[in-house]
Amino acid sequence: MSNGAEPTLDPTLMTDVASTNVGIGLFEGLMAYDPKTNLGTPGVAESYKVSPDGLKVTFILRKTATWSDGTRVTAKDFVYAMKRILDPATGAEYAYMPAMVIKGAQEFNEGKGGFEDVGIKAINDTTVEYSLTGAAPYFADMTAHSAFWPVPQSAVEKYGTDWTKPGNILTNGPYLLKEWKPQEYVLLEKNAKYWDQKNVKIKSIKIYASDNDSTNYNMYKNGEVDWMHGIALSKIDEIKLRKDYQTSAQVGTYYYCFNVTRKPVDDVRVRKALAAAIDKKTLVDKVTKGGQIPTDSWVPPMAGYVPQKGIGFNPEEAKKLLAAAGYPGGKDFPTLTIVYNTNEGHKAIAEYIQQQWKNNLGIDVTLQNMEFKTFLDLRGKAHDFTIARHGWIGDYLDPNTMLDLFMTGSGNNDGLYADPEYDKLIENARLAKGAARMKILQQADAMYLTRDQGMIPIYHYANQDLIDTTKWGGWYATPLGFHSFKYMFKK
Amino acid sequence: MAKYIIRRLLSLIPTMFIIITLSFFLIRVAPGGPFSGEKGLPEQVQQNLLKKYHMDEPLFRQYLRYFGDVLIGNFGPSLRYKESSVNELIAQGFPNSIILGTVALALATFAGICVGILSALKQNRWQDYSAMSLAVIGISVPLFVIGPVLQLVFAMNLKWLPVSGWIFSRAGLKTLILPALTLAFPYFAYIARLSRASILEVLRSDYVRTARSKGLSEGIVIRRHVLKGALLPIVSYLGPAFAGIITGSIVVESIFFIPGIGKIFVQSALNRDYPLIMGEVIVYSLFLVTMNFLVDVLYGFLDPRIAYK
Amino acid sequence: MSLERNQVINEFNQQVKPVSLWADAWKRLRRNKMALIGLWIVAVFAVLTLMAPMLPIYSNTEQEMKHINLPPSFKNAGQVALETLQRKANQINAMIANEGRDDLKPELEKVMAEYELIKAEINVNPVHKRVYLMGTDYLGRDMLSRTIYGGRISMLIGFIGTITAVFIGIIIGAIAGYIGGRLDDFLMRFVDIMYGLPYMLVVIILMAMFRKEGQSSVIILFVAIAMVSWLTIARVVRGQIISLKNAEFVEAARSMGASSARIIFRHLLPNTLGVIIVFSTLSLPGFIMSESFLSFLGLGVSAPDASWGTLVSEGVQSMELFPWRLLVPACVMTIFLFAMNFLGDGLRDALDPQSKNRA
Amino acid sequence: MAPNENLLEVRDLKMHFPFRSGSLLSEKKGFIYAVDGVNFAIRKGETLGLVGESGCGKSTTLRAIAQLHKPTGGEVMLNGQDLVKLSRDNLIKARKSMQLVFQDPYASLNPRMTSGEIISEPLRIYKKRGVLDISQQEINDRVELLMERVGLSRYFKNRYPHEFSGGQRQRIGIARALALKPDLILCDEPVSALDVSIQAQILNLFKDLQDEFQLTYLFVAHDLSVIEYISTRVAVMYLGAIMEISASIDLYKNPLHPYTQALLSAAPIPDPVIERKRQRIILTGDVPSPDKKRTCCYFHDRCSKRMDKCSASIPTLHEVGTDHNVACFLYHD
Amino acid sequence: MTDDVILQVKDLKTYFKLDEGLLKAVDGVSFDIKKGRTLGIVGESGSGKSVTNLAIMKLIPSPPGWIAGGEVLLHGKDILKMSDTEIREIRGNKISMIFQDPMTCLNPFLRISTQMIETIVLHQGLDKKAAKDKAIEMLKLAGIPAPEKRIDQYPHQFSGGMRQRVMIAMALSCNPEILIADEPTTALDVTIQAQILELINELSERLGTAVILITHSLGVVAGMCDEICVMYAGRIVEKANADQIFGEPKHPYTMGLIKSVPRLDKTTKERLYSIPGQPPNVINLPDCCPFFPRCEYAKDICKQKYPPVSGISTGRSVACWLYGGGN
Ligand SMILES: Nc1ncnc2c1ncn2[C@@H]1O[C@H](COP(=O)(O)OP(=O)(O)OP(=O)(O)O)[C@@H](O)[C@H]1O
Ligand SMILES: Nc1ncnc2c1ncn2[C@@H]1O[C@H](COP(=O)(O)OP(=O)(O)OP(=O)(O)O)[C@@H](O)[C@H]1O
Ligand SMILES: [Mg+2]
Ligand SMILES: [Mg+2]
Repeated sequence: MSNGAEPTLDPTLMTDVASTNVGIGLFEGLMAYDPKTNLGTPGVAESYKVSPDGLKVTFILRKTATWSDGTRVTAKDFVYAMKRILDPATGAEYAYMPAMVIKGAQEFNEGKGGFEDVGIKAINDTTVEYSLTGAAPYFADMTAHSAFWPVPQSAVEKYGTDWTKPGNILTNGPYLLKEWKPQEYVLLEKNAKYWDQKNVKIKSIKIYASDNDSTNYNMYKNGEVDWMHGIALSKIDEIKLRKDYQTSAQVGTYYYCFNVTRKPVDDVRVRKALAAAIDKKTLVDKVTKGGQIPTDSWVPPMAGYVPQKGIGFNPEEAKKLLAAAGYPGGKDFPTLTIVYNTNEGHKAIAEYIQQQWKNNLGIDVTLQNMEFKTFLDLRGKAHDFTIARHGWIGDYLDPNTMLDLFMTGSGNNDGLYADPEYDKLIENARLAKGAARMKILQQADAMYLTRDQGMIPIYHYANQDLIDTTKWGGWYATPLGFHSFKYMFKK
Repeated sequence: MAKYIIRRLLSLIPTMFIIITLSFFLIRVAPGGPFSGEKGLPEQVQQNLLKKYHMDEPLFRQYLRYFGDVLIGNFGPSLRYKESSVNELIAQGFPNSIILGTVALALATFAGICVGILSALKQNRWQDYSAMSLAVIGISVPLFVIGPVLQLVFAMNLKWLPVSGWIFSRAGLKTLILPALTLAFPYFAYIARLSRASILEVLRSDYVRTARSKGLSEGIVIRRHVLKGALLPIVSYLGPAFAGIITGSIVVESIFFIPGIGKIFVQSALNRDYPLIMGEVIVYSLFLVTMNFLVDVLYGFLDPRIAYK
Repeated sequence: MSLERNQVINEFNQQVKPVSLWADAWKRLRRNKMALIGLWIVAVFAVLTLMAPMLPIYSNTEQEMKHINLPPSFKNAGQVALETLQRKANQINAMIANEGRDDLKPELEKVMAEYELIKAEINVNPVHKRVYLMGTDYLGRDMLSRTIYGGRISMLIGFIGTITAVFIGIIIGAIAGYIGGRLDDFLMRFVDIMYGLPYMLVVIILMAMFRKEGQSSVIILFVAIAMVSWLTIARVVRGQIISLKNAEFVEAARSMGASSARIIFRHLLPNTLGVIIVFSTLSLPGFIMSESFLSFLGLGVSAPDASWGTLVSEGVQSMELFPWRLLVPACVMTIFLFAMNFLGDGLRDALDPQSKNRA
Repeated sequence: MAPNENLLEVRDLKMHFPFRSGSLLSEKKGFIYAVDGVNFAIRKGETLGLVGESGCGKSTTLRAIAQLHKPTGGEVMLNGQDLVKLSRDNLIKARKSMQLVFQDPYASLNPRMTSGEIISEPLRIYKKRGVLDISQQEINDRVELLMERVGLSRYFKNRYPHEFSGGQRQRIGIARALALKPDLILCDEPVSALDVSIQAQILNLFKDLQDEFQLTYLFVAHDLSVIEYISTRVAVMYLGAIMEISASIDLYKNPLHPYTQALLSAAPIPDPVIERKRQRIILTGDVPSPDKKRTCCYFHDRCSKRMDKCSASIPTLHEVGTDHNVACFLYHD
Repeated sequence: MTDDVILQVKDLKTYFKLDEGLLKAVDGVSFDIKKGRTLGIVGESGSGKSVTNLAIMKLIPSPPGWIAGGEVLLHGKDILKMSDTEIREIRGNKISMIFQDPMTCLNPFLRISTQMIETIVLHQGLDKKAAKDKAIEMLKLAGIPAPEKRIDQYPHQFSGGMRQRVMIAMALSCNPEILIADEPTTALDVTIQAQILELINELSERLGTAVILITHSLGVVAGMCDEICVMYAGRIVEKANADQIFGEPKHPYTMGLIKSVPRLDKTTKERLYSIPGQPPNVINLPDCCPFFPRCEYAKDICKQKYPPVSGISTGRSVACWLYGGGN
């Protein structure tokens, strides 16, 4: 398969999709990703129990789960992994995932508390118990994430940072690391010690670390790779018609972020006018073309949740709103700048939106692109923008992953949206359960989007892959974009 | 000459010192940090990261620490490729780039000079015009056009060569052909044009006529009498070109998917992977400075009239 | 012997040359056909790009969603769009028929719906009467017009890059080469340092320091290009000067009391003109393409305006599907570069008084 | 300045070129003693001819006098100033009164400058330095005048050097040297590349100019008849040192040094009848190489009249008659 | 006699196409050279002496020049029609050439040894070592001091005269049948000049080498040459043996030349005679006697037609209207 370049194979340090894609083959958490839904399915754990208040989750490990050297995977391995990721000295970026839900984890990670206070306990070799800060119904699913994967203490202590090198590494997933040439490829080979090894069909997998879409596509067409993760957008017109083109909605939203403290977008009417003046359907059909779903909502469709909507495409209404804000026909409207990080896709969208606003509102905006990190600094640190392109991809399948973003002072709240009421709603949702919880989240959603139009949602992302499913079974288009090799087989 | 060489070698030290120092501070002035991403990190996690890499210390302390490490040949850990040290990354990528770069440049130089000679000998005839047109195309058509086109023709359509890959794979040396050709093309063009101009100049000189009058064959006249005199501007160009070809191969590396240093070079800057950038800068500068130094020494060998004191 | 007779003797069959040097160079340039063609092309390019707003071409930024990715044609856009859709429909139809790709039926419907829509309004909507000689791009903009406008920045960059390279590079290279010794060491180490610094980050810093919202960053772009454009030429010129500085006419100038500056600028540099001109025409495409790299960092013209560099890099992505999006800007650029090269060669010959006796 | 006063005095001028041989590692260093202790003086208005074996250091002497190479030792007194010790600025000022005409007219003219530019170059240099107060118009006039004076049509002002014949090129060089009305002109074989008819023109020109402007020449040539024609005094050089110096007529009539005698006997005469009958002194023995420090008479290996002391010590220039000096033990008392 | 003739040049024409027009650098030159004899060519600079000899070696730079007509017969075989390989056999071996400008004719980038050895190895089939010994010997013959040291130096380390001697040594190293010496001694002092001329004479006597000697020094011509051609503007205006030329020059140009020379044996310090005016620009020369503007005896016909070559006595001819229109 072709994949981006994977910077690391250490589950503790993994942050990016490319690494995770490989990691899924090598490691297995308590839960593993379901091949179709990407929800949790039993992995190392046979089963789990949630306490009635939802604050304690206990996993029972299977006795057959072993590391690739034959030693058992025990509860201690999970505790060790947790300690390692939370330890401030490790500097793990994804420490925030457990820190968010596990009791005492935040404090330990901040260096304020000891590990003894962290809510994870190895009851015995086969039982591990987590104490949570709130009733997070998504917790069990979350343990499929790399941040919760076990880590082989023996190997880490023996080899230090070199433990992930082929030969040193111990894995507990369906595959072994045979070869790893960073920037080139990873070669995985079936792990004979894997507890479920009889169900693992594919003997070995070579994962190329090329991030050039065109080359990947050429390799794919040439039959040099069988599965291309992500596609060459520039060839979408051709790829779209292929029968091996796979697309699925993703838990994520592409949006235009307002800095709500800046004129003129501090005025909700202006924001609504701008939002109402974009024909997103045409955008997706004609410009991005990649199966994205045009949307007026922030939260992508999820089971049990009704996403709230902002204002839809309505040029007439948009004009009215703009006039009401004091800019009839776009007169005297200050020149805005859309900033985006350099990328063909972002550029095309920005150009399109610029034209839409010109046609539908009579206003002129300028575009400015910049290199990614500069852009991030500007958007996230300096907040020195009026409108910036933004995107967010959920970490787990729950609306919370989208909504807690806009809490006052939240690290990713780049538009500086601040509403105490909203914050309260999100806080409340933490403690609530089931449908009631979803209600509260919907309320917050409506406040932020329907009432305040804190941003312009444009479309929900789509996963795009090229794989011939008539040849390869066990592969499904999934919402998070994770695919377990374990289930795949050649027809 | 020996004295000159020693003096030049000594002058490497302050040069490298300035490059290291300036780069160290420059890259930290650049906006954006190594740990920013589309998803912002919580404050605490960032603090931990900074601490881990000693980036919470005062800048000057960091500088001293870094300098100390460099002196013992340790470029530190990469911030992005977490399990790899910069030394490892460079050791992995650099040889590949050197192989690719050397092959490409050798190809470019050889072909460039040959074509330059041909053009000069057939000045203003069709051979000349077509060779020079090829050269203009070579410089005006960017690599990212040439690469995919070659890929399309030789790999996709004719299936003679693999689309991508690197020499250590099964396809072996075959994988070197397309990327080396692509990379060589613009350099070839430069060298062809430069050598045409300077060979023309030399061909007019009296000593070439003398050589011919001695009954030497045209081959010897060109090889022995013309080339040496015509090589000077080409050699001046080759110094920086060689350094540039090693790190500037990002496009080719990406198109043909070669694990070289060019990709890391650009990527590390974009990722703000400070130690990796520094490592790259140091290795690249050392390489470049050495190349320029060799060029200067070579001047003395090529043109005996140039005397270094 | 009278003066008159002396004159007659002196001027027997001696051609008297025109008085002005430049007129002479111009005369020689004019005799060089290739250079003249080059000059004309460059002039036409310059005029076209400068007068772009006055030309009878479509807007370079206006998008027409119904005309996305149309191939070059003399026909009306509506017609071309219909044909394109028809072709696509046929292709899908064939796939459905041959490969049983029923999953493509919705796609086919979409195509047919659009086909009908355009067919219905083809005679009503004036946009369908347009003619896109060079095709359109991914947002239905006229490639011809984009290419013409794109030439503005690219040509400007080319000139600015060349001029700074030539000025700074030549001066530094010449001084280092002529004076030699410590100054040479110092200047060349400075060049080494400039080569060594992480260019991309320097540009990013520049960009961050001088960015103003809503303001174009073209000036920073020039600075960024100028900063490094001169390095290689400085080294090349230095090499040439080193080998020239022992020439006898330089000694003659020294014996006359000429200052170093005078020797460098009046005596040495004119004699390296050949290499300088070849080298600067060679670096021209480099500058034009580096603009597209720098625009990646956020410098240069901002969308929806484009430069040749950005047009080419956009076009290359989809060159198999929509080759004209690559070929149009690439060919235009190549023609320009060809013209510049021939002009450069011609200029060199024209400014080289000896060239006339050298074929 | 009284007519008999020395315009140029060269005292113990030395020019040693360092040279290296051997490979990079086993480098051997040495010197080529190109000029090794040359003494002479030139009086205002006279022409000193300098002849000698090729490679004996004539060009080098001229270059050292013009300070194109910094001499290794010695003094070059021009108008009472020691050029060797002058500061850069003063040296440039001093150069105004001393100009060079080069051996190879073509190589010494910048191929990218027109003859007009070349001739006006010194004027413009000194105008720019503020030494010369002259307008552009005057420069033009002066250039045209000079061209006419050296026998070039003023219409050739915009021609480039390669468009001139060898003789014309040499005239450009001479016009350039004259532009500043210098006191002294150093001529390095100015006529050896010219055919006789042009040589005659140039020699006449030199003479006319001397009469007109009271010029002083240091004139290097191989052709003894040319030297005889043009010089008032003649110096004979051999291997970096002067062997004999005397008034021209005296030297030709009464050559004292064995080398001078050999030289004169070898000079060809354009008459086949005489040529066939001539008895030449053909020098034998190796021409010594200038890369060794000498401890004896430079000529002693090849001299037919050598004596024992010739190989023991170096003879110095010695006055033997009125204005006639020889460095030979034969004439030491 | 004719079997002694080694080289015959017949009606040789060499033109250059320049921007300004056609330059007839050599326009119908004919002469023969016999074994062991020396032919002198004198003439105004630019009169085509060097070009004539370059044409004999087929070394005319092309473009802009080409050989427009005529024959160069070496032992009866036309060099101009030979293939490149055949010519290479001749160059440097049978005919070798000493070029005019020693400053630029040696390759500044190569050691003297390299430049000398390559010819010897090529034509004499010696190995490198022997060739080097031979080269050193030749340099010694040419009067270069300490040749075994000097041979590994570069040309710029030699004085002008020494470079010229290197050229001479190089040309003589293969014992050519014909030696073309283009101003071989201009940069040499008279003692060395005498030594070199002696060397050439000896060679000519010992091996029967025929010599074409181009020089400005009439003294050298007088001492060396059996026959002399005087060239003006691309043509031979007078051809005669040495005594005749110096004794009773016929062509006004020759007379002027002889008169212009300063002479050691006549110590008159009066003004030198010089032919008035400048040599003509040969480009697009009209059909007239190119010397007429400078000629004291110019007649009307001189301005209208080039004078035919008239033989005056055996081996002597002159092209001037003074001597009638034809034979
Ligand atoms: N730049 C230099 N480096 C080393 N040696 C030199 C240099 N210039 C001249 N020489 C040596 O100095 C000596 C004198 O050279 P110079 O040119 O003065 O001779 P010359 O008398 O002018 O001879 P000629 O009449 O042949 O021109 C020669 O042996 C020459 O090799
Ligand atoms: N390569 C060339 N290109 C153009 N013209 C040339 C070339 N070589 C020679 N000529 C011209 O041919 C004519 C004859 O030149 P040639 O060199 O034979 O003169 P020469 O008699 O040898 O003069 P000198 O005594 O000055 O050496 C001159 O007018 C010269 O300008
Ligand atoms: Mg000399
Ligand atoms: Mg000649």
